[in-house]
Amino acid sequence: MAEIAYWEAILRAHDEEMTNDPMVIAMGEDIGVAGGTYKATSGLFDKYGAERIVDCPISENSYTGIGIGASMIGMRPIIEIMSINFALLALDTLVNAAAKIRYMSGGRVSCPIVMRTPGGTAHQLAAQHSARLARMFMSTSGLRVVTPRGPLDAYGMLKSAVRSNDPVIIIEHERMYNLKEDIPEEEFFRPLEGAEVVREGEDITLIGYNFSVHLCLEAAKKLEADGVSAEVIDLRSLKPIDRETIRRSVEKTHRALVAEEDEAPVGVGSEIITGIMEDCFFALDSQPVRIHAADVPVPYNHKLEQAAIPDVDDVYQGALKALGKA
Amino acid sequence: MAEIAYWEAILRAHDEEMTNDPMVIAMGEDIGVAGGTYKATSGLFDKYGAERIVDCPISENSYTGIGIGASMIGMRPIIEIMSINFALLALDTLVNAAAKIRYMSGGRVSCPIVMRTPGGTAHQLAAQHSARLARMFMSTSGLRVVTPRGPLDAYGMLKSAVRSNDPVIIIEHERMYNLKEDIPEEEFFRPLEGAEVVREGEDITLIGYNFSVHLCLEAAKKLEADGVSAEVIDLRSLKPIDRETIRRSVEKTHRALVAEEDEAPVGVGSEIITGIMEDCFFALDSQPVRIHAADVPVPYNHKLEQAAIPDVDDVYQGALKALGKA
Amino acid sequence: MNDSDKKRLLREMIFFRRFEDRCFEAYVERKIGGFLHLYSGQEAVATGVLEMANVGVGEKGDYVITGYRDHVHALKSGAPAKEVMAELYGKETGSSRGRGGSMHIFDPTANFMGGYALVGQPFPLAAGLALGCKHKKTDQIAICFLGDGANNQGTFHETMNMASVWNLPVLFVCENNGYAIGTHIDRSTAQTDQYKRVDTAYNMKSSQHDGMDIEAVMKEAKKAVDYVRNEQKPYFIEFMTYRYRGHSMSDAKGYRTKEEEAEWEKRDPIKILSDRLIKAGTLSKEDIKAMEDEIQNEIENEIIKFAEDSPEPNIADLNKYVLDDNPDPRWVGPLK
Amino acid sequence: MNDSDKKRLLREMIFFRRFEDRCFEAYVERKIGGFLHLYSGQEAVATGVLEMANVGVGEKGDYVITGYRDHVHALKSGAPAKEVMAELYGKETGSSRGRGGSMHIFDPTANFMGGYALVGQPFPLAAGLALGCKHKKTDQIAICFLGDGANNQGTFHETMNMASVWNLPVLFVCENNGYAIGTHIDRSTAQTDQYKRVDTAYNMKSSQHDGMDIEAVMKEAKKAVDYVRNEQKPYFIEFMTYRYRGHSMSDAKGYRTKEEEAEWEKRDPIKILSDRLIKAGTLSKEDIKAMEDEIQNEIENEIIKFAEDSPEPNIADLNKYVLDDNPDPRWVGPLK
Ligand SMILES: Cc1ncc(C[n+]2csc(CCOP(=O)(O)OP(=O)(O)O)c2C)c(N)n1
Ligand SMILES: Cc1ncc(C[n+]2csc(CCOP(=O)(O)OP(=O)(O)O)c2C)c(N)n1
Ligand SMILES: [Mg+2]
Ligand SMILES: [Mg+2]
Repeated sequence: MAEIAYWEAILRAHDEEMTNDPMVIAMGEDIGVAGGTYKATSGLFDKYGAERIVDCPISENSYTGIGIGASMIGMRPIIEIMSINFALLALDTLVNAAAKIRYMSGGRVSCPIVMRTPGGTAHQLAAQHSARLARMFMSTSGLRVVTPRGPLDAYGMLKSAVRSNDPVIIIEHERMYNLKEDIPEEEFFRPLEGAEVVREGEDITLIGYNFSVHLCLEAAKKLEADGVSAEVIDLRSLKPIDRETIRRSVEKTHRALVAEEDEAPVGVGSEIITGIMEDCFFALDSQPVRIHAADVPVPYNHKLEQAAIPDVDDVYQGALKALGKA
Repeated sequence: MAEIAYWEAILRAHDEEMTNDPMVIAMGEDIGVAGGTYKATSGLFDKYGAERIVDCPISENSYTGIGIGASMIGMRPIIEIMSINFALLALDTLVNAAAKIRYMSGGRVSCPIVMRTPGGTAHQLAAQHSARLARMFMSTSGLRVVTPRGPLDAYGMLKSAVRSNDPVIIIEHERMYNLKEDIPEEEFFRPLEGAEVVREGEDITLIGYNFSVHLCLEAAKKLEADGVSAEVIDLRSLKPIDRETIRRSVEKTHRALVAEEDEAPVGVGSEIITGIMEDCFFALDSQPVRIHAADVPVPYNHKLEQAAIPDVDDVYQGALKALGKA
Repeated sequence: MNDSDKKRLLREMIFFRRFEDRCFEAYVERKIGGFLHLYSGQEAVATGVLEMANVGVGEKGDYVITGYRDHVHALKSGAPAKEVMAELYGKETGSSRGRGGSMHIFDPTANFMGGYALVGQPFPLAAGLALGCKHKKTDQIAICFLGDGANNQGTFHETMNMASVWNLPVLFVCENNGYAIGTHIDRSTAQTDQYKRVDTAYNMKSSQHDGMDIEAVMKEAKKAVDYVRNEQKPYFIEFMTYRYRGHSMSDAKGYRTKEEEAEWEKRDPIKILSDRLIKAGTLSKEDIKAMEDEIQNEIENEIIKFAEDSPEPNIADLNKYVLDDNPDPRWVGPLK
Repeated sequence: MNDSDKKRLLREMIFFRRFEDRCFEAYVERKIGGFLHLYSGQEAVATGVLEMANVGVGEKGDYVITGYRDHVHALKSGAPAKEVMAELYGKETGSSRGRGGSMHIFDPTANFMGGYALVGQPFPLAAGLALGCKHKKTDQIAICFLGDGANNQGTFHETMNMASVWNLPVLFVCENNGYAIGTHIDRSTAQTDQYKRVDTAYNMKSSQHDGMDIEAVMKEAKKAVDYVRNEQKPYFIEFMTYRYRGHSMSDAKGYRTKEEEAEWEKRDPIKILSDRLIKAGTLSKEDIKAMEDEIQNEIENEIIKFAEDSPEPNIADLNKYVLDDNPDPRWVGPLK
């Protein structure tokens, strides 16, 4: 085991997969000579050269499209979009092409691209750099969407994504790149499907993904101090969602909360709650609670920004509400 | 009163608003000389000229951006995107600019554009021409999203949208342009907010919008034959959603169904159900039901296509389920 | 080019024209649904360009990609005509198993990588195919056909730049028929000579030619294809052409004059070549008539029959082909 | 240009430089958050171009719009320096009421229509402002400043085409500093002379000039501004310049050499003009020192003080400014 940071986990996965398979290339802005905004590809340009670590012009829609085209004939491009906000520019190629080509061709052509991009609100980047947008990807048939919560999944899911035959979107988070975790030194893979119970509990199920898992874990600690035993589930995959793991947990705890950093309405929260409603309505002892960001563009001012996005206390208070204690 | 078609209602609204205010212009592909794909601007080129009925090159992102720029200094552009599928190309200017400029400028600059676009599945247009995508707009802070179900709203909401100071997305439907309705001959407006009870009932609330309202109304007739009295609500606005009207209805009927043509997961259905859960959980006698399209890119083959999208019978069967009769 | 090649090419163009005329009829009969964009008038472009490329040889050949007006490009690339027609009929035996329809013909066994409905979307996909060819160091190239209207999309600019700066072996073929649906190029485009939009702007070789005379098309296409393959650089070639029918089936063509149409029909690609072959004594009018009858017979008794007789997809298969249907559990899961 | 104008322009450029140096400090002190993109080195471009435009006259003037590196453009357009600094501090008195921050300065009273963080997004917005000017038949024009990297976005192409085909009165000012973050232009762009990307491709007038000597900038900008205003047509002007600091505060500049930086600093815009004024006897070194002190004083005791002393936004106002806060119920509702 060795403790590494989230960005190092991504770097290691790139490096191993590129060594393993010459068809793997990386594409993105400033990923090569400049080493990548979050260092996730640093050093690789010198090792693999300009043909495999492809520095792209500021042309998100088309370099994504180029990756898709290459993937149709056996290449395995890992496409970095520097911030999920810019992914809107690439949504046509991603949603109208990558996600649909397999279906439209009757299964004859696949697009095994990986797109990595950080979503989330971080230190006052304001409205045009704070989008989360998980909802836009997870509602698109033909895509897989995963959200690694730490180095283990950041490494193991990227490796699986490169090998899977489907287009996979990996949503990272600007506030997680320096997060550290012990991970095995030998090669391993983490599957793209399946939610994970990251903390067992009896009284309430807290559901998160990506950064919000950490809010749930912190809230669970606070609840423990109140004598409440909270189970925490990391969704890991937003498409498909592992409803079975949620159902099992809610049938045990009878109460549920889902925490997302995205603004409501229409998002992870509403989908999870609706799933619970459909799968285990009669197991519920109280209304499921969703914790989410305010429905506003993210403000620059620090206090407003903090008021706009959920924190540990919001999750904690929400849990108390679900428990009938608030 | 005069019976007119949906497209005629849109045409009339354009014409009146352009006469009323010289700052109103229309922009889009083939809207001028060619008269518009669905005739919604036919004849206006001859009446108002090329400067006000602006035929655009195939450059969705930028002509939307041009409309937004013009709106920032007092113009009132009505931007047509020929099919909602193409709106993905314009999502950056729409979501990252139009929706956020007011907030980012501290309320000093507004973007009163109107974007009209047909969403929906129609006669075998296949995966790249059958998107619905309401979810992508209704989850964006800073936009208004409305979905006229017939000529009355198509006319009255477009007029209100032109006059409102917010960016408004009007989602039409390819299968509704020829739908007819009697509407008053004198000028009127229909507000951009507020759901409408379009049929009163006691036993179950069926919630739809845009084309799916018609599915709900048809299903209500079938239910009536079974002795079930169904209330039907047209959401009319997807952002903001009028939760109050829904709550009142569900507190009366104790059962709810929401019908959307969009594919689950994450959409109108999950948002409405979550809202019900939050607002009137304890009024429910059964799990709310959502009816939606299959989570697949829309197939070309007619039978597969029909299997992929909901029809009246799906709504009817869903209602029976909510009623505990299936 | 010898006489037998010329005869074959004439036959091919007549076949394509008849194939599409038959599509028109089938659409009117409601056997074909959705949008149907026909290619009549433009046959010399796809036929001539692809004749000069390495197509019809399966997966070792060049890659071809285009927009929604894709039948002829698919056929000339080597997609079996029966399967293309079956696709239009929405059948399980179709090129795209009935899932794609007219706008989305795919045949990877012929390296025909699809028709796309989003105007401008194929530009980057084509460059990506070329990137793949370059990376694998085969001598394959990618050929992208698109209309004059498509060149106004942002993807055009982004892709031309990357294709040039990365030296990708891709041939962009602009089929300039003067219209994007009902909007004339003069009203949408500042520089109407499309090849002038790329030379200085992207340091890319480009040229403009007659697209109605297949022999002229072939001569120029050969140079372009060879350049792309040998220099491993992109090339942009523009052909001036015309579509006879409406943009799609629902188009009344109110935006153009009968005179303009008649002017172009005088230079019909099939007429030009058949007149030339008759004049040279290579073929007689009767030979051509016989050729047409044979084609008619083939289309009716083989192609249409195949499409008619083929089964529709199974409704139970609705969810097939969305994602890999047999994923490796090591990568996909579930989590254990 | 007379001596007093020259002195004023020198003072302005020194002021802009010091203002941004002070931003740097405030960022290090964590008074300013988010991304901070500084303009040092490029001052002659915005200062020179806007000097030739009709700015600083409020709502009757020309419209200005740019990217995230927007402080100097806002200031020269007439946005009060206090309010710009207060914005960086996230205060309610800021240009954007503390909601926008460094990348999103807005001041509609100065016709400064914003800084935008999405590279390439201002192109169409600028053309839209120009469309509005044209429509209203005022003699206003729109001026759009953007970097060399931005020109690779699809919006560049789409907008150049529409601006040209619709004859919109918009001046595109390309500030070519050779880099997009850490990627050198040679590695991203096939045609590195930006003005050559528009002339033939869009039938648009364009030219390239030195961007370090403000007098040269002004001379060329005047021609361009006059052309746009009088001909009611777009113009694309490119200035060769350099940013001294990293792309934003987190940039270690590992992608370029100290020698390259030193080479450019020799032609520093402030140095060029001050040397010239000293040589001509218009100003002495002492005069300039006095000017600097005065500026320093103004920044510290007025601007920073104002920013420091101003209140933060009210948390209760979080939901303000999302939509029209007082909508007309006739259009908005509720439904009765
Ligand atoms: C992104 C997008 N915008 C608009 C359309 C609608 N549309 C379909 S074809 C077409 C015209 C394309 O013209 P051109 O590229 O010249 O090709 P042609 O039809 O002449 O072959 C338009 C506007 C579309 N399919 N996709
Ligand atoms: C759409 C988009 N893609 C990428 C980025 C990240 N980014 C910010 S600035 C920048 C470089 C822009 O370079 P240039 O246009 O030359 O302007 P400069 O910074 O040199 O002034 C990039 C890639 C972004 N903000 N928006
Ligand atoms: Mg055309
Ligand atoms: Mg630059």
